[in-house]
Amino acid sequence: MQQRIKKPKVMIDLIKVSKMYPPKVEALADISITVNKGEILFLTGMSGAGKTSLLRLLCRREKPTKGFVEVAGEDLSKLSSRKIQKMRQNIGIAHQDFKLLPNRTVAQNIAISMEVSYKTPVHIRRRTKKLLSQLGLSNKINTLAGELSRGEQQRVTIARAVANEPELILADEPTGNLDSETTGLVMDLFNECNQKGATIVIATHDESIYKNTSHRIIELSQGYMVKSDDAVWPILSGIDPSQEEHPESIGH
Amino acid sequence: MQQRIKKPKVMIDLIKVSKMYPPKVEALADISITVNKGEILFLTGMSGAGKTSLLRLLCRREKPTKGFVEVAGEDLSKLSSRKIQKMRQNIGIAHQDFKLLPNRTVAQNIAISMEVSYKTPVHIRRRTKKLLSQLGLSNKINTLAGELSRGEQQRVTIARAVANEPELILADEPTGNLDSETTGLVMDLFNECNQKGATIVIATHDESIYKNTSHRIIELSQGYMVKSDDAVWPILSGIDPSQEEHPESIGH
Amino acid sequence: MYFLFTIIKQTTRNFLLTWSSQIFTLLTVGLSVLIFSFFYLVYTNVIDGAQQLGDDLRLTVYLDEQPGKELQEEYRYKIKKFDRVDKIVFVSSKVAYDRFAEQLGDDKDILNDMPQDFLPPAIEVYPIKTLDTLVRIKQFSDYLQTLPGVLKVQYGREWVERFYSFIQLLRIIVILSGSLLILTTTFTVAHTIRLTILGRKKELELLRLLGASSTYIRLPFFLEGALQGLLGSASGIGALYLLYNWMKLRLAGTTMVNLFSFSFFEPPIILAIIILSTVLCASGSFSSTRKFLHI
Amino acid sequence: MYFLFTIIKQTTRNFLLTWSSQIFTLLTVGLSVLIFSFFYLVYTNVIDGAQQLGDDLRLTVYLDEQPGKELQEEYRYKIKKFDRVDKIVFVSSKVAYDRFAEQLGDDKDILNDMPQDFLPPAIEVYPIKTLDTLVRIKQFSDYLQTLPGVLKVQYGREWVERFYSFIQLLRIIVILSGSLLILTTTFTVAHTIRLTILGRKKELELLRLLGASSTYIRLPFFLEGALQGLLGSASGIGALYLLYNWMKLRLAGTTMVNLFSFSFFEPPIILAIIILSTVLCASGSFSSTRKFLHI
Ligand SMILES: Nc1ncnc2c1ncn2[C@@H]1O[C@H](COP(=O)(O)OP(=O)(O)OP(=O)(O)O)[C@@H](O)[C@H]1O
Ligand SMILES: Nc1ncnc2c1ncn2[C@@H]1O[C@H](COP(=O)(O)OP(=O)(O)OP(=O)(O)O)[C@@H](O)[C@H]1O
Ligand SMILES: [Mg+2]
Ligand SMILES: [Mg+2]
Repeated sequence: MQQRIKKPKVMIDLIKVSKMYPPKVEALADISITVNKGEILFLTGMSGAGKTSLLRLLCRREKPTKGFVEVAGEDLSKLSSRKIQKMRQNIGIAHQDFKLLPNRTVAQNIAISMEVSYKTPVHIRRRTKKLLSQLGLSNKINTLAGELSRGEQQRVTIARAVANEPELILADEPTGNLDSETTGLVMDLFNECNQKGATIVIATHDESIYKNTSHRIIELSQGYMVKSDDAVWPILSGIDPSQEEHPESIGH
Repeated sequence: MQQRIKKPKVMIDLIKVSKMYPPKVEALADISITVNKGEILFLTGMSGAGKTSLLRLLCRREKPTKGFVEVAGEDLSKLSSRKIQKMRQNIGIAHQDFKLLPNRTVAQNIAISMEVSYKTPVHIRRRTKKLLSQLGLSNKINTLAGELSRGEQQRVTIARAVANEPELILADEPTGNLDSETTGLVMDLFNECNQKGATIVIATHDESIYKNTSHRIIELSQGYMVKSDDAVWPILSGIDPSQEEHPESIGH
Repeated sequence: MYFLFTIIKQTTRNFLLTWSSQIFTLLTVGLSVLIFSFFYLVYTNVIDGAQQLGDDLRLTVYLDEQPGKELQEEYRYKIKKFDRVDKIVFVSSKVAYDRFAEQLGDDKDILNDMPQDFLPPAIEVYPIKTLDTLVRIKQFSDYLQTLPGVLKVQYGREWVERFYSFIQLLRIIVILSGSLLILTTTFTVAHTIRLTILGRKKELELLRLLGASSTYIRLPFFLEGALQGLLGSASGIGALYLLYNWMKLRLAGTTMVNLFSFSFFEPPIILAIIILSTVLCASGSFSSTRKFLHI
Repeated sequence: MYFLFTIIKQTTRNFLLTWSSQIFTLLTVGLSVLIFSFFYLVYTNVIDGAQQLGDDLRLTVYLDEQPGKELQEEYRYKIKKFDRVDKIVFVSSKVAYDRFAEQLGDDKDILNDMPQDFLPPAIEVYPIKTLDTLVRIKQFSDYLQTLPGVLKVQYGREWVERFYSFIQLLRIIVILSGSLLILTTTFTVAHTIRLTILGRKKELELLRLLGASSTYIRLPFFLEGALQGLLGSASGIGALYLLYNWMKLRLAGTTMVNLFSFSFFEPPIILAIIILSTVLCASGSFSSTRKFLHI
């Protein structure tokens, strides 16, 4: 685990991270996770387990109470405001509460994530069209986001998250409002991004999307990691997410 | 199906209802559904199929473009504004986008649905506590709704919907952000309400919650009803939702 | 029925939840009332003050001979018939002579040779200084000219015209400022209330969907608006009163206080301003919620 | 780099999306500038006007004997040394006699027996009517008294005092209104901008999470604020200009126009007002976004 080897390989490194929200809500306790570049990681756990809180730490929406959060080899607590901006342009986030702008069209909502890094209008248009057709929303391109059904909004959120071709994608409950068919479209899109090199962390409670995959699954419970196969994952083996791993189904 | 018999038995009666949104989005087309008092009805269908639109018609958030919507024997398009208020106090809605007030506490958010019908503070407090403990949120009673996790917010929405002991409960994707264990709590609550006489319509894509029930399932696709067992349901048999019905799983 | 209880609880909660907005609205109302009533005060006092400038304003009516007691009464009667006057002074030749002598000062010896009645007797008419009178001063002069035994009527014509114009100008300015201010005030307060309510759009929509009655939704806003109007206007007037006293204190040593009589509003006017603001704010707040009632 | 393009697009989109709020803000800025500049105009013109009321104001210096050419020059020099004056007129005994005769009108025959120089010669000093001079008028009178050969210095003391006080009063009122207005205007505009930005909180937070740079987020607001300040103040001044012309037109027939010289702002002042508003709005808008930068 020398710096030289680690730097290009590890995307996310959480070291003994804890997060307390103001009065005394312990959202995360003593979490250590390493995610390699090109990996897909599923984060599961009951409602309130701390999945969203963990993702928030990764994009520095919150700072950890204890421990270190490193993304792409940089300690987030030490980054300047300018560097954080640059970093966020390289992270695509599908928020659990969508954060769409209801009075902008679908196209504008997706474009916004590319505009912040000053992409050309032509590129933006092409990419938007492609994503929408992949997610089955081609006919909604000029509809206001506020007039979409919830499931359509969720897909727009996902499209916005991946639009800028980020190196890291954080998807928070990306299929909560989607039927199984549409869920398939979304997972295909994620897999495509992953093939192109993106690291993906998906927080979800939807068993169907991780049941039959070979990807790693980490389960949180009340802020603690209860199931992880961290040790099994060969940190130095690089971009090869073909580990065999059978998730246990979560309690019924 | 004479008026005299129908009135006490039928809760919802949709007669050839269509709904077009402004430019020319056909959300619902020619839907006819009858739901008896005390029934639980599952509404399924792909994202954008028109589930939410149908629920919106039932609480008169929208008016149908064509057809009639009758709830508890009253044609909604003919009700006075005062009567609609009364009617809405008797309908509990768990909105798909929650509609919580983020800067009020959980208790206040739940209380609001009882306050509009001027319930006593003592009653409100007791009911709020009971619901929260049933949904596993007792420790969040005085937390601001905006500081909850999405799944917790969803449960608060459900608590608010059933708090006023409504005769009709409309739950729109009530378990989209919940793990299977918490989903169990929610379904138990719905069943309890149903036992006390409430009619419940649940729009969902979560197979697990209707897979093993005996309740009726209606599937929508692009605004049309594609699967319904309306005819099978004995309209005159009253409050006895013990029909045997095996839902087909929706396309994968 | 927990109707009243719930409404009051709702109002209090709104106030507490949005206190920063509330304070801004309060400040807006307060400042607006302050500015407006300040102007109103200026209107009443400056025009008074300007009119005191014209105290010298008089018409001198030169007569051909000294009028007797009876004739004086007749003149008085005729003058008063034309217009209300402040004061009528009969100046005999003797008095005119004395005044002239005094004006000459040390040189008055030169008058020794003159007959004491070489100056004509006169009536000095001091008209009441309302704007109307000022407009009619020329007509007044013409009228006086027609009285029997009048040699000549003299007044500082140019000065009177200029003075009259100035007061007229002041009046136009004050009225114009007043209307502009009312416009701005109403607009600002309406806009502020509108924005504040817009910020609570979500809550209003939710209440509507929960089946809250119009009363339940709107009464708290009405009460809130009324309270804001009441507190805002009261503090505005309070601030004006402090300002007024501070100014009076500062001017205490100068001659101004002696020359002009400043006065604050009478209680009925204060009451009227406060009630008007309260009603305006309450109804503004009330009607702003209208558009949320159709969901 | 599509930097500029994106920023301009963003600004235009904001303007289009929130046009109703924008128009309200524009109106607020416009009305505020209108009110403020109206006041400023009143300040410059009314005080001018009031001073023209005092045109009669002069000090009459009675001399013991008719001064020769040289002595006149010396008087002139000494008077000017004390203070700037508008005009100095030497009135010989002869002229004084003629004036008196004219004043007596038909009765002037009675003067026939008098020597033509029975009235003393005098100097009439018309001081420049700045406020400073008015304060110093008593000192001026005292000074004139000390000049050689002066019998007596006369002026309408009570009137001058009253007049001075009135102008002083006007000045205090105008300054006070001005400060109140500036306060209210700044507050209103700041408040409006704050509320407008608060209404777009969600968008700003999102941009922050998407990694938008501070420039990307704030520049559109800055431009928007500047545009609002520019358009608002320009339309405010435009409205004032219309008002000014309308008033002038309305007063065209009356004597007022001849007596007082109304004037609109000079171009530099207009420019200053517009630039100041633009800078204020731009920086207000800019700094309102600050709190959204730390997410
Ligand atoms: N206010 C609106 N204006 C215009 N179109 C709308 C509006 N609301 C919904 N639609 C459209 O109507 C169709 C049905 O929407 P609806 O919300 O009923 O779907 P849904 O079945 O609830 O989907 P989901 O599972 O994604 O919530 C969709 O195509 C949607 O884009
Ligand atoms: N801003 C906040 N302030 C205070 N407490 C918070 C805040 N955000 C989250 N929490 C609390 O922290 C805990 C973890 O929340 P988090 O959102 O991470 O859960 P989650 O795993 O995403 O749950 P869900 O599946 O319901 O989204 C919860 O108990 C929640 O109430
Ligand atoms: Mg979450
Ligand atoms: Mg829906």
